[in-house]
Amino acid sequence: MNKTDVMNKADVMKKADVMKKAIYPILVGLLVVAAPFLMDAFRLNLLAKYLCFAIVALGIGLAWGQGGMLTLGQGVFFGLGGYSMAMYLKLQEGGLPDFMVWSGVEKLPALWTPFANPVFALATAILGPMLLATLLGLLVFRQRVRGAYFAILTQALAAALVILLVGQQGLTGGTNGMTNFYDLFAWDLAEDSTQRGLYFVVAVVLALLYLGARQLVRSRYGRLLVAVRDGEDRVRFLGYDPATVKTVTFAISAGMAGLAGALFVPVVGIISPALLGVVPSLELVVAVAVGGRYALAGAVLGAVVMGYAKTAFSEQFADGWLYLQGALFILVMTLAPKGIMGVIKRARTA
Amino acid sequence: MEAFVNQLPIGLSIGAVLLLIALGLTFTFGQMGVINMAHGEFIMAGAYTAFLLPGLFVPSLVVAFFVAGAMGLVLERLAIRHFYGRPLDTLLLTWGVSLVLQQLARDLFGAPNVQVKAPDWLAGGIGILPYNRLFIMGLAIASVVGVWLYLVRTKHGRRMRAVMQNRRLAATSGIDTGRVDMLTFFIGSGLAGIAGVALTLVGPVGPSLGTYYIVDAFLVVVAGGLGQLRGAVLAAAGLGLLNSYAEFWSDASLAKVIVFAAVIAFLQFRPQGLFTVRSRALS
Amino acid sequence: MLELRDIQVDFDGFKALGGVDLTVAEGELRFLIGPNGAGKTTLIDVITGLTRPTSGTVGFDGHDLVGRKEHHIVRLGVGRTFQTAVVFEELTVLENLDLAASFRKPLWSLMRQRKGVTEAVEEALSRTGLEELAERSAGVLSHGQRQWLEIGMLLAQRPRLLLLDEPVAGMSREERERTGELLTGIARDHTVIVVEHDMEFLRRYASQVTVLHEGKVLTEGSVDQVRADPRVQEVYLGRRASDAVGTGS
Amino acid sequence: GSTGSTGSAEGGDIKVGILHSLSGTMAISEVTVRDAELLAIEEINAAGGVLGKKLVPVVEDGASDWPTFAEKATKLIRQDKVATVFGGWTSASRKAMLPVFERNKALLWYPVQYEGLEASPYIFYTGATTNQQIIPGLDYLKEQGKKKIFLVGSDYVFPRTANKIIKAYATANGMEVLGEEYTPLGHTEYSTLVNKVAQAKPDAVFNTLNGDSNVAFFKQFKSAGLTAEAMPVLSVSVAEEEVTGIGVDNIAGHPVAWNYYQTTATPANDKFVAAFKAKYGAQKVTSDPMEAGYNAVYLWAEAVKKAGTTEVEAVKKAAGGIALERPEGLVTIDGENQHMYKTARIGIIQTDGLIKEVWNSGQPIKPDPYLKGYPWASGLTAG
Amino acid sequence: MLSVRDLESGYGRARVLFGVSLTVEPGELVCVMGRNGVGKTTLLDTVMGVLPVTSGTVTFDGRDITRLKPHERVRLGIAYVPQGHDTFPQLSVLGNLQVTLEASKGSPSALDEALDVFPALKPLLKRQAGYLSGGQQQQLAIARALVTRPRMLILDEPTEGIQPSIIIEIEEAIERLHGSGLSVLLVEQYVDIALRLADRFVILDAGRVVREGEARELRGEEVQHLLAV
Ligand SMILES: Nc1ncnc2c1ncn2[C@@H]1O[C@H](COP(=O)(O)OP(=O)(O)OP(=O)(O)O)[C@@H](O)[C@H]1O
Ligand SMILES: Nc1ncnc2c1ncn2[C@@H]1O[C@H](COP(=O)(O)OP(=O)(O)OP(=O)(O)O)[C@@H](O)[C@H]1O
Ligand SMILES: NC(N)=O
Ligand SMILES: [Mg+2]
Ligand SMILES: [Mg+2]
Repeated sequence: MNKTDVMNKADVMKKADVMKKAIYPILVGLLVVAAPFLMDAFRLNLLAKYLCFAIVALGIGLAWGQGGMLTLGQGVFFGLGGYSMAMYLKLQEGGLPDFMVWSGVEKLPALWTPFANPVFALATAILGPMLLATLLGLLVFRQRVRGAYFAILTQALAAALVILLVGQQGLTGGTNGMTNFYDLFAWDLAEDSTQRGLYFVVAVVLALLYLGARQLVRSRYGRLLVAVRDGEDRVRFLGYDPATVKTVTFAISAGMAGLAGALFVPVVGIISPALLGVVPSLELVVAVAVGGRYALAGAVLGAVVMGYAKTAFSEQFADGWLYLQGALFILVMTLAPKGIMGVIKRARTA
Repeated sequence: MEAFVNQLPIGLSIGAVLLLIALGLTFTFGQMGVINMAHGEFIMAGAYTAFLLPGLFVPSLVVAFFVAGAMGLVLERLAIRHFYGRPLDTLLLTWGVSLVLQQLARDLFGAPNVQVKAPDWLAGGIGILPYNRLFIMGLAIASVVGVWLYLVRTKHGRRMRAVMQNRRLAATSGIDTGRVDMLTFFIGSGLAGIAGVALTLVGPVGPSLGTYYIVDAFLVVVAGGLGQLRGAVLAAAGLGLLNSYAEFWSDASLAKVIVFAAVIAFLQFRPQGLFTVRSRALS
Repeated sequence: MLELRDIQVDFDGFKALGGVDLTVAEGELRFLIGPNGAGKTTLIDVITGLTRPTSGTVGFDGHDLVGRKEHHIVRLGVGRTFQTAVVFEELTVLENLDLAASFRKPLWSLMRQRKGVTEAVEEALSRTGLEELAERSAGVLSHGQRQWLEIGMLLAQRPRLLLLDEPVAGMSREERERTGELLTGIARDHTVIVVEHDMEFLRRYASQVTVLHEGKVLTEGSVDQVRADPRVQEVYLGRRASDAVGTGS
Repeated sequence: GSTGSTGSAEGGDIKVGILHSLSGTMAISEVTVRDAELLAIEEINAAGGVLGKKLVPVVEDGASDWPTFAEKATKLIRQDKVATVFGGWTSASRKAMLPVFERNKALLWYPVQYEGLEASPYIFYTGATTNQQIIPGLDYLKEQGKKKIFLVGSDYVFPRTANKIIKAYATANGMEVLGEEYTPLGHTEYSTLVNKVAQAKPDAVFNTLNGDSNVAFFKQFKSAGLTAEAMPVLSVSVAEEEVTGIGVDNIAGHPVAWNYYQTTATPANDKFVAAFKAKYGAQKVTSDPMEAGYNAVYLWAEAVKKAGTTEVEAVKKAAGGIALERPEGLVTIDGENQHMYKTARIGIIQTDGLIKEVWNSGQPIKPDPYLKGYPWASGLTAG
Repeated sequence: MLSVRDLESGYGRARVLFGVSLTVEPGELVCVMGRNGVGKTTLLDTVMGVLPVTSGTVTFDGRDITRLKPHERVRLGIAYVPQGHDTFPQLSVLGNLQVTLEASKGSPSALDEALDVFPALKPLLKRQAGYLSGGQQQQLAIARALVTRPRMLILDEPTEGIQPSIIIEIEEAIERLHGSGLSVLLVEQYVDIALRLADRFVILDAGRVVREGEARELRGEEVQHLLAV
């Protein structure tokens, strides 16, 4: 068998694969479109929330699953996006935001003024996290900080940001964060129809990002990323700078988290430090691990499954749901190290 | 000025607490590559041990070592041993375990804090430093020396390091890696138990106890160079002092942020922490 | 082409290299031998930026390589293999080679999907005889197969200077021969430095040999000159110097 | 959520929501409030229920996470269609739930003392507002001749707002604030802060720390050789329950400000304490937030009886002016701001872990969440 | 001494060995040969218990050891030198030797004997093993196996990366040990060394034994041809 044969055979196999694999995207697509007709506004809203988390998870899947950067501080980027959006929403109401009133702030801080512009707010929500990630990435990846060091550093970053946000009550709403939003553009956020629309927006954004990320993973760059994950030092001797590769990926995943945060705020109606600290950041990584970190679909699936499981368990067993959540997670991690997608893949090839 | 001078022993005593909570963590990471997020809950188990043995403070240090050690042993056998070579995964796994243990404590001992009475001989102090702080410092030093002797002076210590450095080779060199793993995790967790008893002198004893210390403990471990005993000692002292002075000049929140920032800045110069093991091989 | 001047390397007081001078001309195939621990690998590490020398310069094409980052040095056209082959186990053999071949492309263009196989990769595949394994992941390769893959990756990069650290160690006789032929072919239009302990291999393929000993150049010359040198016999070849130790036949 | 009784048939039942943190850091405080609320529901059911129907609690876990409070509140309102919700502890959780209740026109009963500056038409506040706790506490210190005070608090909205009020009060009353320090929630290392306090040598410390931090603070305060005689620490978030965890040795002799203590001598309280201990164990203590939660259920039930329906607007309207003898004494709902008239009480922590009242306001104080009746407080709120 | 029957093993679902059988009689030196990737390392790893068997048995001294853990096999008197300069990188050279010695409960004099075989290691005893050169590490690896005073020695390409003069030493050492009654299972690419040392040889191809016989047969054209394919 010579080389061209190898290639041709691979091509043929791929085509057959594509046909078979197309079934799943179509099924998922149908489900997404049908969801508003299958569930009430409250449940649909929860689903939209899970999908927001799925966007963050997608970024984690990219950075961690593909690139080996275990980021435990993704909440930081999510939070930056969320706060940008929240500031815009708060300024929509006109007058001084409610929390400034009870915090004794008399004049709108200069930092806030540009956020009255929705374009600025949205751009900041995405570019702000990317910029921060680039800065951090350049700092740490150049110094070859990696593995557990990187993980714990990002965790510390999340903890530090929470403390900063909490401490600047007049500027950020402190522990409370920001809540009580009314309108997004001209739509009343309390209306079910607005929420349905938001759901579709989130779903479409997720789908687009997923396709983009998949393209990236399949490209040479994706292979390079895996190579960096498995042998960063060796990659240097192939003539690549791993720090750049990692930084770019980290920035992309941060941008995703930022966008997710911006979508989350109108959907859920609150942003607070509790959403971006160590625990929520870890929860999302855990979700990715459960879904299967090596497949992007696993990241998305994990976020939805874990989000749903948390809601369902806590509603059924207000007292003991943590046991179930913990047990589910520990079992998956122990029995299926590659997560749900790993199990699916094994079942498919067997 | 007096207040300023006082901050020095205070910083060292903060460092002693940091060292005590980070020691077991450093140990398990250094010897096994396991990042144990449930370490905080083993500390909590130590604290509850002291609660269950009222009036027996010193014996409870010993009992707590075995209680927390036994919990670690169970965790290792049931789950961790499936994860060797995947240290970052153990971080997530043990985090799940920590949540479950917290809730378990809530159900066993109730949600509110419980009372652990400090022994009378620890009341009072010298100058600004209370006896209980001095006791913690002494305990931290004793634990470090004990661990150091164990690692450097005993066969078991060397065996442990061999398993960590090359698991496969250790097995084919005749070392029972499974037993070494159990023992290592037992000791690392046991150290958390000791820390837990000591912490009852200065802090709350409740289900959330572990969560208050875990991030700080990690910072010490990172700044010290994962798994490096010397590093952990210096890092704990350094962070303790930095914390005490930063808080003195600003406030507790800012001090925390300053400590985080300092660690990040520090890693710019020493990307692998204070003390590191270099190796010729490509990772 | 390559000019090392007074290279010194100190590891916490241990002198691994104590002032090495080495000149390799364009298009030369130079063999580097010497006892275990003589500093051969360290020398390659210095040239490729993995180890920073305590003093000395590494002239390559008018650039001083000392202090440059590893990937910059690769971009100048210096490629190497490792004594223990390091490949990307999760990637297929083909992907390993493709990645090695693509390093000059800008990062953005890498984000497009790979279509087909480039000429450089194809050539590397056929020269290393790895066609059959092209779609297998590199993790399943045996010791010797990994070494081939590493050589293939080096070829795919089309460097001007190739540094090979014991490329035939652990290879079967047949494969040693294939490697030898390959090297001779490459050396026609590249500069190559090979570290080897296999004297039979040397006898067949080497012309110029440099002997390192305790971090210094002991002697330089043709294979026969070097083999006849009593100092080389003493520290390196051993008593049965003239019997073919480790000959592959 | 888990419903309290099985086979709750349609028609005969009224569902009510209970929403507290049963997991996470706040569980320490909130679990017992839930217990008190469940006790009230049980008692009301035993007495025949409300409008002839049994109350069925639907319990959800807020998990110490503010957005979760909002989510679970929505779930209780929209899916379980509960008649009202009793829940929350931290101000942050209340702020998160507020829009949910306002948009859905549903009712929340919030049982914890807080920082004021709020009066949502869909919330009833059964704990103290600032003029029923903070200001009486300050009056007490002033009366004791403590002119130099040091402020210590957790870093969030209640302590920060409370301290602003305290500073304004101090300025108006010739007191001096020597220092103001905040620590993150869950902070446990107080040696530096205690050093600062010791060096400042205040007459008293005003403590708005919340949760576990109190344990660390008092233990370390005591080990530093500071005593309740020389430097009393007046706390507004330390009740009977926290005393156990702090350790009686570490806190005995320090004053606290609340509206209720387990020792408060009223017939209703004897009944409450006995019932609570009977249900949950003799070693259990009762505290102000528990009592406020317990009251909330009775007050709502009374309003429903008066309105003859559980319909929210009708209940709101009926609630104004309702006055009940509660364990803390007479509690009257202020129909305007939906806060309660409450009696302020200063107590000293005793060596048995209970709190002895040393001062009270004599009669229930009219709630004034915006401190409109205090001229010195006029500059406190912008806008 | 050692007997392998119908051994099948591999990695996950990928089978590498297909029914390999071989025996090493007491005091015998058997050399396993074959091209790269035929399964030599896989065979040794399976014999040592590093890889699980799919089917077949391994017996040592008449005892079935198929299911024993690697360290249990070592304690029965088998020593293994894996392929590719394996060390405990952060232990000193001495530490490497000691830890192995202690694990097999051997006597300290064995340490000196091992060092006599590799005098080049003596000045390096205090150095971290991870910093040694490739050849130095390989010498250490063999020395480590020797300190356990095994009854059976399993070596996977022990001469790889070693300078000619020391290859001679290693060869002589193996010869000496073999002469004193040690059983040896050796994988070796240098045919001439194999020729000098082996009593018997086994040639593997694609996971199967394609030829075995006495050492002198190895000189035959036909066998040379088999190795070359
Ligand atoms: N990072 C390091 N720290 C300390 N010593 C080192 C380090 N790297 C190399 N050495 C020492 O430097 C010397 C030269 O090593 P090097 O690997 O260059 O030898 P080599 O000539 O390649 O030997 P071999 O033929 O065995 O591969 C050795 O004695 C080795 O122990
Ligand atoms: N970890 C692995 N996973 C899957 N397949 C593997 C793995 N390691 C080796 N193989 C495959 O098993 C076969 C035998 O490998 P093995 O290492 O036993 O060969 P070998 O005879 O020792 O070769 P060499 O002379 O190159 O060391 C090879 O074809 C290789 O591709
Ligand atoms: N309302 C409070 N105590 O947060
Ligand atoms: Mg070398
Ligand atoms: Mg092999």
